[in-house]
Order: sequence, then structure tokens, then C-alpha cells
Amino acid sequence: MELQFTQDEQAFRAEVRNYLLANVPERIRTAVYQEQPLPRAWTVEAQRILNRAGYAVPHWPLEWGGRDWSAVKRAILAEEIDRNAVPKPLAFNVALVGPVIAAFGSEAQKRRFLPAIANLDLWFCQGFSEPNAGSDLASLKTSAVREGDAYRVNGQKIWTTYAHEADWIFCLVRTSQEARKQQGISFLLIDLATPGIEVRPIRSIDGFHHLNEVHFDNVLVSADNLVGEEGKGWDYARYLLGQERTSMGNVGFTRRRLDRVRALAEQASGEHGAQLIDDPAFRRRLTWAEIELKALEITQMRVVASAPVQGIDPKTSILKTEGGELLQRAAELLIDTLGPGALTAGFPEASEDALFDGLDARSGIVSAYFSSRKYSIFGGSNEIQRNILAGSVLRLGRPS
Amino acid sequence: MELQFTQDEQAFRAEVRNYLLANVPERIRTAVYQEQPLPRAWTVEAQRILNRAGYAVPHWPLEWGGRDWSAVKRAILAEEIDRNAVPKPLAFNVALVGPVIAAFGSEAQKRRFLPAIANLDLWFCQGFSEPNAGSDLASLKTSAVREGDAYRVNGQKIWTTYAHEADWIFCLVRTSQEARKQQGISFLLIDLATPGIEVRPIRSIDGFHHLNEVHFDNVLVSADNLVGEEGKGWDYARYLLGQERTSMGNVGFTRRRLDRVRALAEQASGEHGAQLIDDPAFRRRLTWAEIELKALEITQMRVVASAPVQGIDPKTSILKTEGGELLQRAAELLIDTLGPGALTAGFPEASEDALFDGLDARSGIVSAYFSSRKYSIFGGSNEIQRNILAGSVLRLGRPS
Amino acid sequence: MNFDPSEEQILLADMAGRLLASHATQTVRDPAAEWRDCLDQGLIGLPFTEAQGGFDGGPEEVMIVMEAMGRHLSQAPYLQSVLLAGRTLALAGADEALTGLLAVGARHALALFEPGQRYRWDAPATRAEPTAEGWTISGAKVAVLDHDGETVLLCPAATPRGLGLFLIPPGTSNVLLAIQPTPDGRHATDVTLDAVTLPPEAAIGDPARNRAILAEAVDGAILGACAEMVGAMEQLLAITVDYLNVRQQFGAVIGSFQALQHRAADMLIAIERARSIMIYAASMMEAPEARRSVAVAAAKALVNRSARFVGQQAIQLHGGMGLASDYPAGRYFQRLTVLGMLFGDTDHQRAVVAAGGGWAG
Amino acid sequence: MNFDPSEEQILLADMAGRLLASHATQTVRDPAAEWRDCLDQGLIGLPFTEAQGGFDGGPEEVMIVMEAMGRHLSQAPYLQSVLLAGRTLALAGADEALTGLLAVGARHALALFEPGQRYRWDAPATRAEPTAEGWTISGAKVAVLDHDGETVLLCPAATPRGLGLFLIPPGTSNVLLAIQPTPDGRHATDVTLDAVTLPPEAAIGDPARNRAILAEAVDGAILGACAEMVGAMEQLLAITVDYLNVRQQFGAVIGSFQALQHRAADMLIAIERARSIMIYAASMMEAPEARRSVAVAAAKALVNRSARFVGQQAIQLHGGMGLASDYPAGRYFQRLTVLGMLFGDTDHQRAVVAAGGGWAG
Repeated sequence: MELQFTQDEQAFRAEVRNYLLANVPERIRTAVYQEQPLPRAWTVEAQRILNRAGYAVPHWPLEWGGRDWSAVKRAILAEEIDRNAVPKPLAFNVALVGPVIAAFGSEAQKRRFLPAIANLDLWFCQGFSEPNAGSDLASLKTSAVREGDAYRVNGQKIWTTYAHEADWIFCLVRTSQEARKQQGISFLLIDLATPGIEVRPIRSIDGFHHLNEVHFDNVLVSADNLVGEEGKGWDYARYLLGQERTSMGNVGFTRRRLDRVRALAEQASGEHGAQLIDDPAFRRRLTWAEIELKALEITQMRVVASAPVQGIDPKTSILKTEGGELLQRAAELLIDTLGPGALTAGFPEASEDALFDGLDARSGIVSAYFSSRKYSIFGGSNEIQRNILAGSVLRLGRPS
Repeated sequence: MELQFTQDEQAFRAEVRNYLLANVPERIRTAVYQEQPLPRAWTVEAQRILNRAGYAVPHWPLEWGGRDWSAVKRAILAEEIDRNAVPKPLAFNVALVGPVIAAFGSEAQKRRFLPAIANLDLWFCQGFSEPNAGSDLASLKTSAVREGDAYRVNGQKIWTTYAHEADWIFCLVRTSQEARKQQGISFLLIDLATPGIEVRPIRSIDGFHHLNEVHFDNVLVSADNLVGEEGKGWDYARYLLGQERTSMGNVGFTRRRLDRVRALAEQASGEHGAQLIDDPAFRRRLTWAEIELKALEITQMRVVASAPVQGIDPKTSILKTEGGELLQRAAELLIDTLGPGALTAGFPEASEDALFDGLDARSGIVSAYFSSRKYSIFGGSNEIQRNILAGSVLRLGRPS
Repeated sequence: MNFDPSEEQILLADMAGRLLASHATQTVRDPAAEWRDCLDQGLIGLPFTEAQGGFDGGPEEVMIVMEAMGRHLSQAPYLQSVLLAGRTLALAGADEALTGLLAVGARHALALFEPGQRYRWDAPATRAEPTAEGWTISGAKVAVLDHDGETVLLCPAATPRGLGLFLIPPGTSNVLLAIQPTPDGRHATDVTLDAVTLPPEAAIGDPARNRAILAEAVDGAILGACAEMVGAMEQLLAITVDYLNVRQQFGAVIGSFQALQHRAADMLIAIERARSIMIYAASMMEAPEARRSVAVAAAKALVNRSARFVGQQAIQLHGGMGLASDYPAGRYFQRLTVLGMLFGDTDHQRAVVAAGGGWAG
Repeated sequence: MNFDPSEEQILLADMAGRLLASHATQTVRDPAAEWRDCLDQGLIGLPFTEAQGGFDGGPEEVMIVMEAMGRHLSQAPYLQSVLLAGRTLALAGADEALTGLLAVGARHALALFEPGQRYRWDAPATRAEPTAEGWTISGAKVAVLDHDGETVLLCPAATPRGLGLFLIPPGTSNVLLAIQPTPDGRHATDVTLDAVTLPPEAAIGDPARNRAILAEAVDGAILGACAEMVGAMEQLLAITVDYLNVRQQFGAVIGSFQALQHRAADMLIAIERARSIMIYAASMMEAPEARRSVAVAAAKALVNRSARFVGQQAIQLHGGMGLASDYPAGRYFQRLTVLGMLFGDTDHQRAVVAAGGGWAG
């Protein structure tokens, strides 16, 4: 055992932090800190700054821009990016579609897509969920029928984050009706500019527009854009979900939120002249959140710094569940710092042009409270995670 | 609506309280307050004092000692009994077997048993649960085979509270193997002095002996002791469980515990010279418990003082669940008043003669913490209650 | 004791429910029309005495109406203009203003909160100085619900003789309004008063009694907010149960999964708990202030806690659908969140109870 | 960073597990024999330096041994006599007493708590006055775990020169012991010291350093208690899962019911959380006192909270069986309850963290 960070790991952390603070513009970090939506260009700008230093895709194969850093170092990197309010490299690009193309794509696909994905020259969104296939993804219905050198795609995806900002979408589509549910699924890359695609906004309860429906009406997609083999999409999706767990706990993000809670509570008045931070009830809640975050930090490091667990590592589902719940708790503390002022913090309308009008740091806090509910829903709901823990880990319901 | 107690109801409360304080000996009330086990004779003594005033069985038919008091008044009575640390009338007698005999028993049974049950001249215990029939009571196996004027009983009951103190046991027994599970069950009264019965103690995690196994080995029971019709036992048991809900929330008991928590926390030192009650964290927990108890008091009164609900009243399961959880919370607060002193509070051995040796008020607190876990288990576990709320009340899982 | 509504109360519930339901089903809601209907149907006059021109409704009737408001996510400024500002006018004997409310629905808004005082309202930093012509007021108020350019502001301010209460008509000079949409589709306003001059008759009430008057109106409004939350929670649970019984995953309706069933059961438990403590607060509205305010704070604390749980779990059980603001679940969650932050969050209210020490019964 | 045990650590875990398991399976446990085996196998010497006659074990090794203690509900007085009193002797340089412990297993017990001071131990009301012949000590100590008529009492007391530490051998006059069984089958003792006379050499350590010495020993023992609790929780969860997979109701094993599955998952989550914060505390044992004690308090707070949840839920999932003390689940619940009240309950430890303010990293 070596329960502390090594000298080398500490030096790496300092190096990362210095680079981030020196290179990522203050305006971007302020917007992230205040949890305001970023203009597309800023997100791209930030990822290119990270990519320049090898920070965007260190977990990729070396030939495509990866670095041979240990998982601990990659976790440190992820934590520092979040903690210092630097926009995370777009997960759809670097954590999801990139590794799948790197592992299963053709050489041509790798050359065409990987550098562009790493540098956010191409912005991908994820087309998995459908109206009747959420937790039960295997029930998806969007069809891709082979016609010569192309697939004809029909169907609908939903909850597609940033589809309105994206250039491409990677989709799970059904290429065979005959096979077992999971076997007829393929993994297809689709240019969103292709005729027949319509992106419809879904306004979120945080007042913003992040989510979309994506409708496919006889969309013709070149068969060159099929990743790997037809019918293997389910395996690729499972591979993708098993990737990069170095930031699954969202430790740096929660750390940043709690630091902000503390900073706000030191400025805000309590009710008897003192600061809010000195209110015993508020301090108690903050202390608990900080204690739990410390435990989560260690759990995160246990996932990345221990020998791989045979079979399913229970800590993965725990990281997902607890990481999300702590982010939500931090959001509650954030909004509670506002007191009655939360009512006049402002609340965004859905229209794009209102993106920055009348919104300030306080408004970001209110929206963050609402939007944080997604962490226990998307990416495998907490109920699904507990099913996994009970069934696959504890092996409950299987009499011996 | 009439959201407050009427003058008449308030006067009734005062009358009850005065009677209890004037008539129930201090030694008994102190032992109950300190949650120490009572000698059998004290329990009997207390019930006779209640019975004298009509307080033991007010919900029974008038001719068997009942009173025509409103349900609100009966709830007030139950609350005052608990709150003033008077032993409750033995539930197995007055709330369970008594009403069944009154409703379904023969005239001879009524005459023989009801006055004795009300006055605790006969002490009944309940033989429902079996090793493989807990929540799933319909699976019970104890058999009663008719042989002329008698039944031959074989089988085993478990978790039988006070079987070692009781004179008689009322049992659900299987009188037919052929019928649907619920239909072959009958309701039988058995004298525990009958040959072939063995009562074996189960030591509880609170250090005391309350629970027992009761084994029946070819026990001959006169058919005169069958209540109602053969094969109708399941209906009678359901009837019994639907009886007297005026004290289901255990409001008076929790009130007494929280009053004691407050008294102890006003005597106990906190960590910085002040009293424990002034410790913000402790006070916060106590305040929440008191707020929730106030809500439960009203819920209890809503059950008894509103028009009967058609079908299942959801509030019944809520009273059971919340009442138990609050009692448990109060027990946690109680034990937490002790601080490190909980380690030397004493802990009873199971032997009968140790009942009072070396045990004091603090020991009762430690035991109460452990024994309170039963409130979410016995009498239909909280999981069963939530199944009822979800299925029968909210009608979940029944697509419309 | 008896918790069953009378025949009149059942009729009131039906009427309010129908009225508010008719607005709830509009694609674009019209709060002004909703307010007008409330006036026409006598709901605005409900909590005032006959002598004042009202209909003598008590806490029970207020609960009934406010539950309906919650159930239908009403956007009428009833909580603010009737229960909070309106009852302040009545208690302060501001007959003329009250008549404006009752006769033509003139909207008033009480400004309780100030920067840096969180949920305390009884010692305003806003000051009113007597002048030869009347008064000059300066200060700042925050988060005045449903206040805008057409509302009369009812403004507490420190005066040399004690706590003053001032009526500031719309359009008064040197009053700056910063109106913001709230997350639940209403609006709230920060107000800056920069040496605002008012005539002598702008002062209402009596500095010796104004704190008690405000305390009574605030407690009544908190009870109203609790009822609105209870109504909203019940409707949200109903919506959630419907969804659970329709939505299919893994070949079954998700309402058949026991973990989700128990979550819904916990929501029901939380709602009944909230309803009970609300009833308790209603039963204490005539009690002496110290006991009344502890009861009301206890109610708001517990209703707040229930609402956060019920709101969050409703979203969770809806999955992605819960995050879409066009689906009703999210709207209820937003409303519950806003109401939870009004008058005092959970910790604040619990602290009020703890400071009040024990219960009188 | 690396959380995998070394080969030596794996061997240690195996040895300790086998040793303690062999005692756990006895019908009547013999704590004295268990203690003797700990001595024979070198476990008692583990956390002491080679120079002191020990085996140079660090916090990692202590965690490994204490987890095994928890898993097998050991009744050996290891926490008290090795980690608490033993390490105090070592830090105070009481070589002779330490040799007694390491060579023949002479048991010592540190008396931390006093009446009316709850979990504070650093300002004892017990006083030791210097006399011509040595010392006279008077005062009272409560809840000394595993102390009895054969244990040397290690007693902090206020002296004119600061915090003193005194060794009081068994049988000393005017020492009154009230020994009580604890709910987890061990014992604890209240001690009254009525003008107890001691020779000069009874004083160990240095009044200028004793507080820091005790703080270090206590923090080490708290880490040990956390590990014992983590071990006990893991075993209790395993027992519970086994039960859920065997017990049938309504025609199915109850482990197939989703609500119970999710409860078990929550227990697993709580245990992993406890393990992580325990590891954090272990990593901070060499840090300056202020940071170390905050880390240790955070660990105990979170482990306590997890233990209350895991213990209560294990009983719940066992139904009636959980209430029977002869079934192992109840024994683990009792052990977890006792350890939760040792050194400071959840609120106390959380308050220590809050008072320490933020984290250093």
C-alpha cells in the first residue's frame, strides 16, 4: 500500500494546475465557475488548449495523441480540470466515441475522425436513448437498412445533449430485426447535416436548452460510417461504457462547488449578524458534504490505483451513484446560500438570445440546482446502478 | 372541520390523567418510564386498575365492559396511558383475542373468557408466526386434526412474546390441507398448561427474554376452544388486525420518550460546560423528532376522527410505519444522551433472576435502543406496509 | 375534533378547483384573467370579515383554496396580494386600500426581505424619516413575490417611533424595480427606494402594533404556502403514479418494480405528514403569537422537507421526462422549490421551532 | 498511490484471520486465550518499533488486524491494551510497562472519560497532588473498556505542572471498580479514585507532552476502531446477503425483492464509503496533529453513521431473526453500537471536523 500521492504525482498535479491557470482564459473559467452555459466557441477554445498539452485525450492510444500516464495521474488531471473551472474535454468526443473508433474503427475512420475528435474540430453527440428505450436500451427501434453502399436510417433519438451544437452524432441503430434484441444493433456515425435529420429542442427544467430530440426520416448514411462490424454495436456500447473511469466520481466538480459554497457562505449574512458559514445547521450540512467528498476522492483513487478487480468492480457503480448524489447535495447547499434572493436570481428563458441577458452568477446557481437532478438519471440511473450492485456484485436473488 | 379538541374532549383527558396519577402506583410508573421490564404481577395490577375505571376495554361491546366513547376519546385515553408511563392494557388480550371472541365466539366462550381477558385474570399470547411463515402468514403449517371432540395440534410457533408469562395462547392452525392456503386455517384457543406444549426462550438483542418458541407435540385441545367456524381463522385474523387503531401510532409512548430525552439532555453535560440540550446538533435532532411527532399526533387523530375511508385507509399503514420509526428515533436520542456512559450502563443477562440486579435507568435506555428495532419488524414489517401503500392505495403496477 | 369538510367547504373546494383548472388547461396562461376570476367568484374576499367586505373564511377555507392553487399551479397572485399584503391591510385597518383590493382587485405586495438579513424581516434597515410634507423613505427590499409596475408596495421601514408600514403606489418617483422571472413562471422583484417622498397618509397601522400585525399576516401566508405545497405535492404524486403505470421498460410497467413502488409509498408518507402538520398549524392560528409562530414554523419546516423529497423523487421516477420543462412534473418541482425558499427555508424554520423551545401541548 | 496489500500484508491478514476465526467458532469464548494467542503470534507487538521490541507495523497493518477483529467479533482487549494504552506507554517512554505488555501480555487500560465531560478527555477533573512519598490522586473515570481487577490503569490527571499520566497497578488501595458487561459481550468499568497514593515512579511521560501523546494514541485507537467497524460491517453484510438468499416468503427467496436488494446495495455503498474514509485517516497518521485529528474525526463520524445504518438495516432485513441474540446478526449490531459510542459519537466527531475548519487538501 502507498496511501499518499507520490512526489511524482504531486509534481504532476502542480504542473497541470499551472498550465491550466496560465493558459485557459479567465472569462471561460469564470463562466464555468458560475455554472453559466458556455458559447460553443469557448468550449472549443478550451478543449484545444487542453489538447495542445496532451490533456484532452491522455487515455487514448499513443499514436492518436494518448500519453502513457498512470491512471492515478489521469485522475489527477481530470480532478484539476474540474476543480479549476476549466471546461472538461467534451465527453461524447473523448470518452465515448473516440475510444470506440480507436478500438474498432477502420484505419480510414481513425485518420479521419480521431484528430478532429481530440481537437473538437468535429463535435459529436450521442444517439442512444429513444422514447421507449431509456434504461432498457436494448429495446431501441431506430432502424438502419442496408441499401447498396448506404444505410437508410429511420427513427427517433431523445435526450440528445448538445445535438443542436454538434456536427455529428454516433448512434446505436437496429440493422437486423431477427437477431436477439442486443444482436441486431450496430454503431453508426452520422453527419447531422445529412438531409432528413431534424433536431428539435427540449427545454430543461433549469430553463436552458441542452437536450434535443433527433428525428431521422429516410436519412442515407454511407456504409463507410459503420464502425466495426454490423450487429456488434451492443458490444461496442458496453466497451464504451466501461471506458475511462478516472473522473466518474466527478470529484473535482463537487470540490469546486463546495469551495464555492464555502466562499458564498463566508460572504452571506446569517440571520443574527454573523456569517452564514457560522450558522450551525448550515455548517453541519457543509461539513458532512466535505467529509463524504473526501471519502469519494479515496474511492475514486481506489478504482484507478488498485489492481483491476475480476468481473464487475462494485466501486464503479458506487462512484456513479455517490458522485451524482454529492453533486446534487452541493447544488442544494449552493442554492440555499441565496436565501430569499433565489427568487430574484433570474431564470433563463429557453430562447437562445436570452442566453446571457439578465443572467448572472446567482442565476447559474438556481439553474444548477434544477439541472443537477440529471446526475442520478442519465448514464444509467441510480436505480440501475443499485440493481447492478445487488445482482451482479452481491448476487442477491440467486439462492445458493 | 373542528381542528381542535372540544371542551368535552379536554375534560375527558384531564379526568383520565387524574385517575391514572392517583391510582397507578409510582413504583410501576417509574419502572415503565425507565423502560425496565415489569414483574408479571405489576402488569396485572396495572390492568386491573385500568379495568376498574373502564379504561382497559372501552372499545369492546357495551355488555362486555365497553364504553360508548368516541374514537377520539379512546385515542386520548390511549395517549394518556402511554404518556403517563402506565402499562398499556395487554394488547394480546384487549386488542386482539378479546374483540375476536366478542365478535365470533360462542356465548359460552364470551362468558368464560371476556371478563377474564379484560381484567387480565387470564393472560393470552399470540401464536401466529412460524419459522417459515412470517410476513407470509398464509404459509403456516401448525396442524390441528379433529379427533372426536378435540383437536390434535402439532407444530411450532415462534417470536411468541410473553409466552413464558401467559396462561393461554390463541393460535392460527391449519385444519385442512386441501383448501386454498388461506382457507384451511382456524382460530384456536389453547391452555398453555396442556400436556405436550413446550415453551423455549429466545434471548433478544436487548439482553432480555421476551420472545419464545412454542412447540406443540400431540397437544389435545377441546373443540370447545375453536372460535367461530372451522376454516374461517384467516378472516378472523384479518378482522383482528383491523381492530382498534386508536393507538397504532404509539404517539403517547414516543411523547414520553421524547420528554425523557429532553429531561436527560437538560441534566447531562454537553462538551463545553453547557447542557447537552444546548448543543445545536442534539437540539436539531430533538426538534425534528418533536415536529414529526406533532404531525403523527394529527395523523393519528385524522384516522380516528374522520369519516371512515372507503376501502383501505392509507393512513393506517402510515401510522404503523411512522409510529415505529419515530419510536426508534426517540430511542436513538435516548441512548445518545448517555455518551460514553452507555458502556457502563449495564446490560441484562438472559437469566430471569438478573431481571433487576445491577440494572438501573441507564440500562433500560441501552436495552430500549436495541429492542426498539422490533417496531419496524413485528405486526407487518415496514416493507409490507409500503407494499400495501404502493399496491392497494396508490395502485401501482396496475397499468390502466 | 373532526377533519371532514363541511358541505360549504366541499362547495368551496369544487368551485376553486373548477375555476383554477380552467386556467391550468390554457396553453398560454393569463394570470390577470385568473386574478379577475378569483375576484368575480369571491375568492379574494374569502379571508376577510363581513364587516371588511369579505366572506369570513377561516384557516380551513384558506387551506382549501390554497391547496387548489397548488394542485393547478395557479399564477394568480393570491398568496401575495390576498394572504400576505391583503391581510396586512385588514389588520392595520387600511380600509381604503383594502376596499380597492376587494372591490376591483387592486394588487398589493408586501416587501418583507432585505439584503443581508436572509429570512429576518422584523428589524428592517430601510428607514422612513418624517418630514414637513410627510415621509422620506430609503432602503432596499428583495424578492418581493408578484410585485411589478402595477402593484402597490406595502413597505415596512424603521421610523423614529418604531416599525412603520407604508403604502407606495405604482409609479412613485425614486422607486426602482428589478423584476425577474422566478423558476415557477411567476416573477419577483428587488426594490430600491432612494429618498422616496410620501404623503402623511401613506403610513398605515400603528408602530406599536405593526410588528405583531405583520407577524400575524406572515404566519397566515405561511399557512397558505404550506397548503399550496401540499396541493402541489398531491397532484405531483398523482402524475407520477400515472406515469409509473404507463411507462414500460424491460417488458413491464415500471410501476411494478418494488423499489419504485416503495419510493412512491415514501412520497405518500411524506405528503400525509405534511398535511397533518399543516392542519396543526391551522388549528393554532388563534393561539397567542408565541405558540402560533412555533406551530407555523414547524409546519413550514416539515412541509419544506417533504416538498424537497417529493419534488426530487418525482423527477427521478420520471427519468429523462422529468427533466423536460414542458412535461408537468418539472413545473410542479419548480413551484415546490420556489415555495420552499419563500418565508424561510427548512433550516430557518426548524431553528425558529428550536428557539421557541418545546411544545405547549 | 496504491491500495493493494503487499505480500507481507496478505500474510498478516491471513494469519490474523485464522487466529481470530478459531476463537470465533468456540461455543464459549475465552478472551484470555485469544489474548494469549495474539501475544504468541506477534500481534501484540505489531504496532511498536523494533527498538521497543515490536514489529514496526504502521497504520496499514493496524487496519488489517483490526478489520479481522471486527470480522470475527474478537473479544481480545487489543483496541484497549495495545492500540490505546499500549501505544500511550510507548509514546510516553514507559519502557518497563511496555516490556510487560510485549513480553507477557500484561494488560493495561487507559481511562479517558470522566463524568459530566462527555467525550472530552483533555482537561480531566481528576487531580494528582505531589506528596512527600509520591502522589495522591482523586477523581472519577467512566467507561474504561476492558478494564478489570487484573489490568494496570493508565490514568490522566491534572497536576500542578500540567497533565499527568499515572500507572495504577491492580489491587491498589482506594481504587473502586464498578465493572459492567457491555452489550457486545465485553466489559467496561467506572473507576473511583479516593485519595489513592502512588509512588513517584507511577508518573510517566512529561506533563508538557502528555496531551499530545494521548492525542496521538487516541487517534491511532480511533483508526483501529474504524477498522474494526469496517470489518464487522463487511461480515454483517455477507451474513445478511446469505440470509436473503435462503429465506423464503411468498414463494421466493426474499433476496429477489427489489426493495430489499436496493437496501443491501445501500449497505454496500455505506461500507465502501466507510472504508475509503478510514483509508484517508490512515494516510494522515503522520500529518501534524491538527490535520491528523480532523482526518480521524471525519473517519469516525462517517464510519459511525455507516455503522448505524448498516447495523439497523441488517436487523431489519433479518426480520424476527435479527432480534434474537443467538443469531450472529444481532451480535454484530451490538458490537457496532458499542464501537459507535466509543471515543465520540457521530455528532461529536462531526463537530470536531467542523471546528477544524475546511480541509488542508
